[in-house]
Amino acid sequence: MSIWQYANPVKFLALSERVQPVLWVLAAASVITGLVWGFFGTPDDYRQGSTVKIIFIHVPSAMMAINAWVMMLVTSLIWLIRRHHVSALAAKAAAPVGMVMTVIALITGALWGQPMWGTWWAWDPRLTSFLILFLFYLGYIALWAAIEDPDTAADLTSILCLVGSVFALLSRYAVNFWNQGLHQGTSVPVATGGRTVDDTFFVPLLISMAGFVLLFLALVLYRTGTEIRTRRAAALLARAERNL
Amino acid sequence: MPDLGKYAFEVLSSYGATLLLLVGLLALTLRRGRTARAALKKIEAEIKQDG
Amino acid sequence: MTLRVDNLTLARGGVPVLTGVSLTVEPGQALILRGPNGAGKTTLLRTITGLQPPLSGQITGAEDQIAYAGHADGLKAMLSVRENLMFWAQVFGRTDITAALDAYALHPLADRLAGTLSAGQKRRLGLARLLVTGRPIWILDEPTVSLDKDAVAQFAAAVRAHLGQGGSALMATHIDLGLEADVLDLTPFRAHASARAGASDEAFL
Amino acid sequence: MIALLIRDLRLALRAGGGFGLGLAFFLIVTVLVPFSVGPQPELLGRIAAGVLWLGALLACLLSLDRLLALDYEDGTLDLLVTAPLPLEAVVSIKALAHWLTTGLPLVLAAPVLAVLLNLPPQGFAPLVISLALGTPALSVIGTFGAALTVGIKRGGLLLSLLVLPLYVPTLIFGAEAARRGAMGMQHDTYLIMLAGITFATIALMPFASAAVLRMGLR
Repeated sequence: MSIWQYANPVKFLALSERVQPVLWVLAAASVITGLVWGFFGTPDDYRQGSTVKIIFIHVPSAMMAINAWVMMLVTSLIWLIRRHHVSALAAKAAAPVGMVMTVIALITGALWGQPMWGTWWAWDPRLTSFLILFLFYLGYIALWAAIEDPDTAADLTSILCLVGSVFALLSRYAVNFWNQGLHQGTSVPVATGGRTVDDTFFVPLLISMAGFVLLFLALVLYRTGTEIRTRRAAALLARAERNL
Repeated sequence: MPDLGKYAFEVLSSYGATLLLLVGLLALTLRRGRTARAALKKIEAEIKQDG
Repeated sequence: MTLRVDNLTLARGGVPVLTGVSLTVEPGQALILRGPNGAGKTTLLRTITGLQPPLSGQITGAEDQIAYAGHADGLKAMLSVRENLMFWAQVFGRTDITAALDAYALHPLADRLAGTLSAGQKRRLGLARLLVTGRPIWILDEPTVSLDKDAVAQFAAAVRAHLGQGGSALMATHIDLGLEADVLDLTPFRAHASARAGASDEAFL
Repeated sequence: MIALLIRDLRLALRAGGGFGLGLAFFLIVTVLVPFSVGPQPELLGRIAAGVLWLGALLACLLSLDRLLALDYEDGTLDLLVTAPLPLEAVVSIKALAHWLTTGLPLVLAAPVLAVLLNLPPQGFAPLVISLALGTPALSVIGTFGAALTVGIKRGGLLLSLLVLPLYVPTLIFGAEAARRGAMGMQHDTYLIMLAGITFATIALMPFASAAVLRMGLR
């Protein structure tokens, strides 16, 4: 038994069909719990007022915006090294989800920033980095759409993802130089084990974050399935044409 | 409905926009998935018929 | 240098087109590929040239020995005939282009811009390029397209001279050049639709 | 290799080669700036460094879509693959030719245009140095973008979309160095960072460009 057997599209589809119902239920349950709890069940912050409720969307979506890109980076590498089609298609499937997460993080960030900083948009390093990340998603998706041969598309987008990651990190570093920010420090410092948010906010936040992760996984599994089916249909058609 | 105070617009539109985007993504994903599923089923059936 | 191809399997657009192709081209030998449109002649020639990887199989004796002429001639419209040839000669580390101008009667055109040439003249220039590379193995994909009768004769003479000097040629063409060439029909190597050769589409079947 | 460089330069200089197009674009953008933001000298002086950097970047972008696409269309790239030249060298030479025909003229023209925009006197040296250090990176990164889009019909717009985000670090460090220089502030750190990016991209990007080009030619 090796994990790579699920690199076979057909096996992957079978497994993904079995996992998905559970995943969707869990995702829906935790997203709804997290957000409803966050919206109805948390007090106002003494400083930020009710805007603190935005945290339950902003933080998870920002986290997934970055995680989606990291996942694309890993699957791109797997495609380049081992040439498993599922891997390349999973990267393709994840990109639009990551992009929507980036947009959500940007919008909620702007809505949160307006009352806190007095402006919708500030060229703060974090906000700027997310804007750049959004551009990278846009380019990546556009490149997938522009190339006809699916293998070439997978190859080229994988390299773009690799090179893009390096430049995205570089940009992150560069904007720090360019403008010190207004943005508060991270809300969930996992590495230090400490927390900067009070428990009343932290529990629903964690649930919401888990929900966004599960939602992302469910969406990506479903979308990967769609990509596999599209490829399979094209492959079957190509074979049928050759039989004539 | 909790009292959102003077920030009602920001909080509500945050949740609203997020909901809208997520539902949009979900709808698009499901529609594309359905189409692909149907197209594949049709092709598989045709091929079975032929041989 | 003998060009040897063993058990080559090729794909085009994720679908295998040819399987089990084996051939050898000895010095002094010309081999002509035949087959209907879409049989995979271009794919085979491009693979041997090294422009795309085969699915499986071995190619030996091709490294740095091949001069390739495909459908496009690699000419710059804004450079003269002489400059075009000179450029390719220099890329291949050579400087003499007189022989190439001679072989295709290009002297009168030498200072014309390549963009002002007719299709047949461009093709002659493209074929003359083979001579300036100094490479022993010529890989030619439909070399006689848009050539008139005289030009075809020039081309045949150039190939014959090349073979006489111990060179070799592998080409796909429908025209009889009057060469003592061996012919390889690609039809028997056509990949079966159900063949499993490792092409990318197969993962989805 | 020199033959390839000479040929590219010669092609750029001949009619239809597009030499000077970037320069003209740079000039026009610079001239349009006062029309759009107003003619106040102190305002123009403040934004001059940034405007010139942005103009140079866009001018570089303008000629990228012909960098490899023309050679792809007429089959030259296929033939170059069979030549006794590593593809990494081919793309490096292409980038060098692009810099010589686009980047270098921009660097030389920048001080003249800076006069039009009323750049403070102490800003000239940092502007030229930062452009001289930064534009090679723009050419090398641009070559990567051109290699990515080489087989795509009408890939020009896509090329811009792919390349512009990659230009961000170069633009930030380059423009920041020029801006700080114009304000008489310390800017060495930025120049060093800019040089670091340029040298790293020159060293590493040709491998990515060549890999991408091989995939695109298949």
